Amino acid sequence: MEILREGQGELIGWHDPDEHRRWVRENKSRELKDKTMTVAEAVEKFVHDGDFIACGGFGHIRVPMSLIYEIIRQGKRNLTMAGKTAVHDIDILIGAGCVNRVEVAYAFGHELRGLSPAGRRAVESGKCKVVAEISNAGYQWRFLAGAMGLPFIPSRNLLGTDTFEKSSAKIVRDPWSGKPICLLPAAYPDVAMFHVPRCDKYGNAQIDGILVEDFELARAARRVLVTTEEIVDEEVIRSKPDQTAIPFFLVDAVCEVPYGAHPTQMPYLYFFDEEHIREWLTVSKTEEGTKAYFDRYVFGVKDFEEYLELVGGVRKLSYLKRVEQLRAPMPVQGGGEE
Amino acid sequence: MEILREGQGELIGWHDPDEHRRWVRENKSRELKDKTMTVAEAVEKFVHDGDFIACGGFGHIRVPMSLIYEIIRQGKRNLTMAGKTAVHDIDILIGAGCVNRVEVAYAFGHELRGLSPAGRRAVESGKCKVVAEISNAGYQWRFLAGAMGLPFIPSRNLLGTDTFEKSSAKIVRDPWSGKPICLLPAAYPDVAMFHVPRCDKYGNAQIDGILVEDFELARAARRVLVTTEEIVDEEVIRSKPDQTAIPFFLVDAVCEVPYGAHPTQMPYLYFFDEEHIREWLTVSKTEEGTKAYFDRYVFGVKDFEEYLELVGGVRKLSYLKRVEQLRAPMPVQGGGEE
Amino acid sequence: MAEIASYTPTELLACVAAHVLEDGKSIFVGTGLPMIASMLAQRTHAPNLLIIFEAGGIGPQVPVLPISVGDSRTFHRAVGASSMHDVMSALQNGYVDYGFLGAAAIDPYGNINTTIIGDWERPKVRLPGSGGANDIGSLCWRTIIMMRQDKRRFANKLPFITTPGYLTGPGAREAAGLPEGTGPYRVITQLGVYGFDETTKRLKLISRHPGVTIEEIQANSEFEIIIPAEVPESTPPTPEEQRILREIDPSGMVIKVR
Amino acid sequence: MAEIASYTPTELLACVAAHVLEDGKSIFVGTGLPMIASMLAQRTHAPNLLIIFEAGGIGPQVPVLPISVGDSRTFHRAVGASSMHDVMSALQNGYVDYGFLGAAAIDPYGNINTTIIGDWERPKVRLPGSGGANDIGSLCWRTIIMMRQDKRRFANKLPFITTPGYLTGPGAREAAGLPEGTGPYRVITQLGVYGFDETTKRLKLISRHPGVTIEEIQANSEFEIIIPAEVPESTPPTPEEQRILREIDPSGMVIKVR
Repeated sequence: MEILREGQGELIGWHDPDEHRRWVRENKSRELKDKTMTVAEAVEKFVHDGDFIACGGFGHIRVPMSLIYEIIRQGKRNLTMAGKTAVHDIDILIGAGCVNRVEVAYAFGHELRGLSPAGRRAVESGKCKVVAEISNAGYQWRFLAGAMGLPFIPSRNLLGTDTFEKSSAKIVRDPWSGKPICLLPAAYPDVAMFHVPRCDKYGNAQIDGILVEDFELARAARRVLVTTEEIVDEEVIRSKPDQTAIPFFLVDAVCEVPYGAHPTQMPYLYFFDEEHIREWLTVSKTEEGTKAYFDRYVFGVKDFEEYLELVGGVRKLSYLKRVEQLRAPMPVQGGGEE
Repeated sequence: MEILREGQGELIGWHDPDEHRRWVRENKSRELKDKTMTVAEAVEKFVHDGDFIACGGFGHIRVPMSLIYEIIRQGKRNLTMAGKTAVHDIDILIGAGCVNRVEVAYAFGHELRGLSPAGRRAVESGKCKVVAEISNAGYQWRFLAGAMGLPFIPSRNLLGTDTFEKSSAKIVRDPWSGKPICLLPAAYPDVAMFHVPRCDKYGNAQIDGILVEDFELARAARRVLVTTEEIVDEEVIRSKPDQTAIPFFLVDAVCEVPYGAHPTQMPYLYFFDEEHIREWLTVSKTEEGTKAYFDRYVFGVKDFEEYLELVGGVRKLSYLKRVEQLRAPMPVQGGGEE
Repeated sequence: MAEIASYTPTELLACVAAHVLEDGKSIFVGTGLPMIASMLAQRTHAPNLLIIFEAGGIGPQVPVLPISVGDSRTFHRAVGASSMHDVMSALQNGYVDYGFLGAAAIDPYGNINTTIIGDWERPKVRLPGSGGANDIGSLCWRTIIMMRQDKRRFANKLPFITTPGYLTGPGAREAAGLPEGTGPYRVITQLGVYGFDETTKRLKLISRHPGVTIEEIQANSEFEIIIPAEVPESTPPTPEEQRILREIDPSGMVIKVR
Repeated sequence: MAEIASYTPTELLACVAAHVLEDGKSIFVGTGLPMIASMLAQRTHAPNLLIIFEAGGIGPQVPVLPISVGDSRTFHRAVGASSMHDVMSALQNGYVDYGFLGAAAIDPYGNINTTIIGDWERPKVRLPGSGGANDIGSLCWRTIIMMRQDKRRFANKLPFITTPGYLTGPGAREAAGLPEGTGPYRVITQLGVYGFDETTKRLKLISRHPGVTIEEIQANSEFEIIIPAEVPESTPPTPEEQRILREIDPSGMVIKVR
């Protein structure tokens, strides 16, 4: 199997599988123990300057925003982030100066809502560096390889494009068909963060609806932080074990954070807060506006509950619940297309 | 990436992914149409002499027995079967002379219940040929590669053993770590058969509890036959879409067969019929006994309902339900270990 | 020409795109116009169009226009709510007939750039990158591209090929290892509908929108577009289609209210 | 020696195997004795032993002894009911500390045969093959093998290596590409408990069961077993352990009733 071509992007988050196995053996507890802690404790304990981080969910869906705000609050620096259709999270982490390196499948855009002023400004000014390109499926499969404890996984995308040239993938000849095939290197993030509807105190987390790439990401990451709408009794999990997306032995911290995905969407529970997202997209057009945003919503509040009050409290959250459950009309927002 | 070693087992069920894609494009309908039919029709239409077949479930769990009996009834011949912890199904299909080639991860044994007289006799006499060896994870990952439309997938098992030597895998040097790694060729079975608790008439099939390798197998196979405890309204599926393990566009036939896994276990619904399994393991010690078994339970009945009456009818089925639901003690059976 | 005033350019695009889709096929869609075109097709000539979203939604009954391809609307009353791995694997395995893409710029072979303007190391404008576009453009059978056309966007050479079209021409996709028989099928702009020439794999005009001239079409492209002798006009929206579009997007999020 | 009559050989095996397991570790188990030993460990010194089944059951509260590793009892009140792909991936990724295996025959390096007796093409006896054994023996950190010992089963050379032990000796697993730091840890038979010599990776006696002599142990092996100067006796079952065993296997399916 000869190597036909090698992408020139930086290889992010790869480990020799033997080295990763050793890390898992020494650092991941198989014990059913209470892992509940505050968001502040979780970030302090498990997120370090220079880490390679990734969030569960997709775009503006099921994003663990309380952890994102806490990373900003604690002033973490030089983070590399997976741009795996990372949208709101990556935009504000770049805007806050926490993330300065990104491997991009999709970033710097807010889908229908338009491009990200903060993220783009940072990349175009050189403050944030794109270290490699990839696609959504490509990133997903990099995590799958990590979840499987493999050095790489084959795929039939990227071939023939500059996305491949700036990726960390390689092209080889498939020994069976004789055709060129792409090999994607595994990605093992240092920290993966998720927001879920329910989780027990041990970290058995369940997700309703689409999993996006959370199943694979949680299994590939070294540290897994879970925020949950509610901490449920172990009994709830054990009565429906096939709904568990992330079992406890993968999880390092469990934090109860109702509405923890705000302003992003929590399927079945609450809708995007379009008003708040629009506010961010508007104020982040300038450095001053960006700074003022963080002063108000991150540094100006002591925790996520105070933030929720600030963005509209019970009235706003009840409204978002009604919209999500199709009991109130969807708000209008900006045009454009992906 | 140099090839270090090649297994000498026969390559079963592999297709060039481009050839398989073409087959999918031309033969798999994306239309939401009624696919209900009888088991007899499903087998007649979709199982052909010489096919490479595989069953969902595991060992004696969730095995689509009504389809297995029908394959025997219709006298299909020269089938190759995936021995993916295939136990009761493969044993009786070999005993009936339908299957004469097997790629073995686990076969010819009934776990705790002991070895398979019929299967072993056929292999030891040369009537049935083992064409390749593999392991459970290995087979599972061959299906995963098929489900992903890939020619192969890497793995770190098989290495260094005769199981590899008699497999169809290859060993190459991983271009990242420089270490030897196994490449498992994809497996695309001609027919995969499943028994599920609920499915709509279009083929949207849901499974409760462990999926074993059904998710990957259904996506790798060319033809998918589903028998179901009940055909439910589309509404039932759409109200819980994250429980769908096999979406309709993968499925070619839907057959309503209550108790369709008998004498194997249907999780949450009914237990193994140990009495019937023991009968088979006893009578299949001789060719005559084997023949008499099929005369009685397959050729002697007109359909699966008549078979159910013959094995004990309502009383037996109610008992198996009570055992499964832990309302009656488990029957004792033979010793030994896996 | 009195007809022109009776529909907006976006309505026209949505309808033209819907007309391309066949019944009983599967499609990977993004948000915005592609989503609207697919929903329109479902409610008119293609009730059995299977819509799949890259984040895992399969065959939903979409109640209102989703804002994101991962939005809970994309798996509302779906037949499956799965994962990106599952649907991307289905795509790679040949189960997806059509894929809709947007583009910042395109070249004569249908290659697409959505990554940068300027230099990759220090871009003048940083765009979002591939997202699922490279996957869709690589792996679905037929790619449909919807974009704005002008001389800068229909470019001889792209600064970055994010998503493969026919690459350098006939046979190039297969030589690169991309699945056989795939590639861009249609490009739909505010001026017309394009396909690709069988022999050269270069962009070729199929229809021009009502009121658009061949000269306008060529003037809004840096490269030469193949123009057949006979070029029909695109079929304009019917009042019924316009009514359905208002139903699909009542707030005018994409189909701007006139 | 009056003690000998107070427990059966199977009870002894179950207890000896349970003693090997540590609390707070994870284990891949099969049916039969391995399952019983793991449940016994959970109910005695290792309440936090995480049991995983190869068909997808994770951390169940097993109500009665499962008959199969895919049996619904293996995911009864489990924390996860997943898939073979999921748990085999966890195994490959280093999450599984122990794995229990049976064996028809073993060689001095702990390699295992469960495939054939005789010739592969036309075997004298066809055994079930690897099942999950090759995966467990390749990928878990420490393999524990439970088997019957006699001169034919403790063989110099196997007709077929189904599952890797230390292959040809020190460094051979790593050279073959198997995960570093893995391999057989204990072999438990009706006569004693064995480990592997650090330097040679050959079978070495750790303890002999009560009443068993060194001579018996060596006489029941074709190859030479490394015998240290001091060999303690295995700890016999306590009445409490015997009581729990009867609770776990009330019908005597595996722990035959005396």
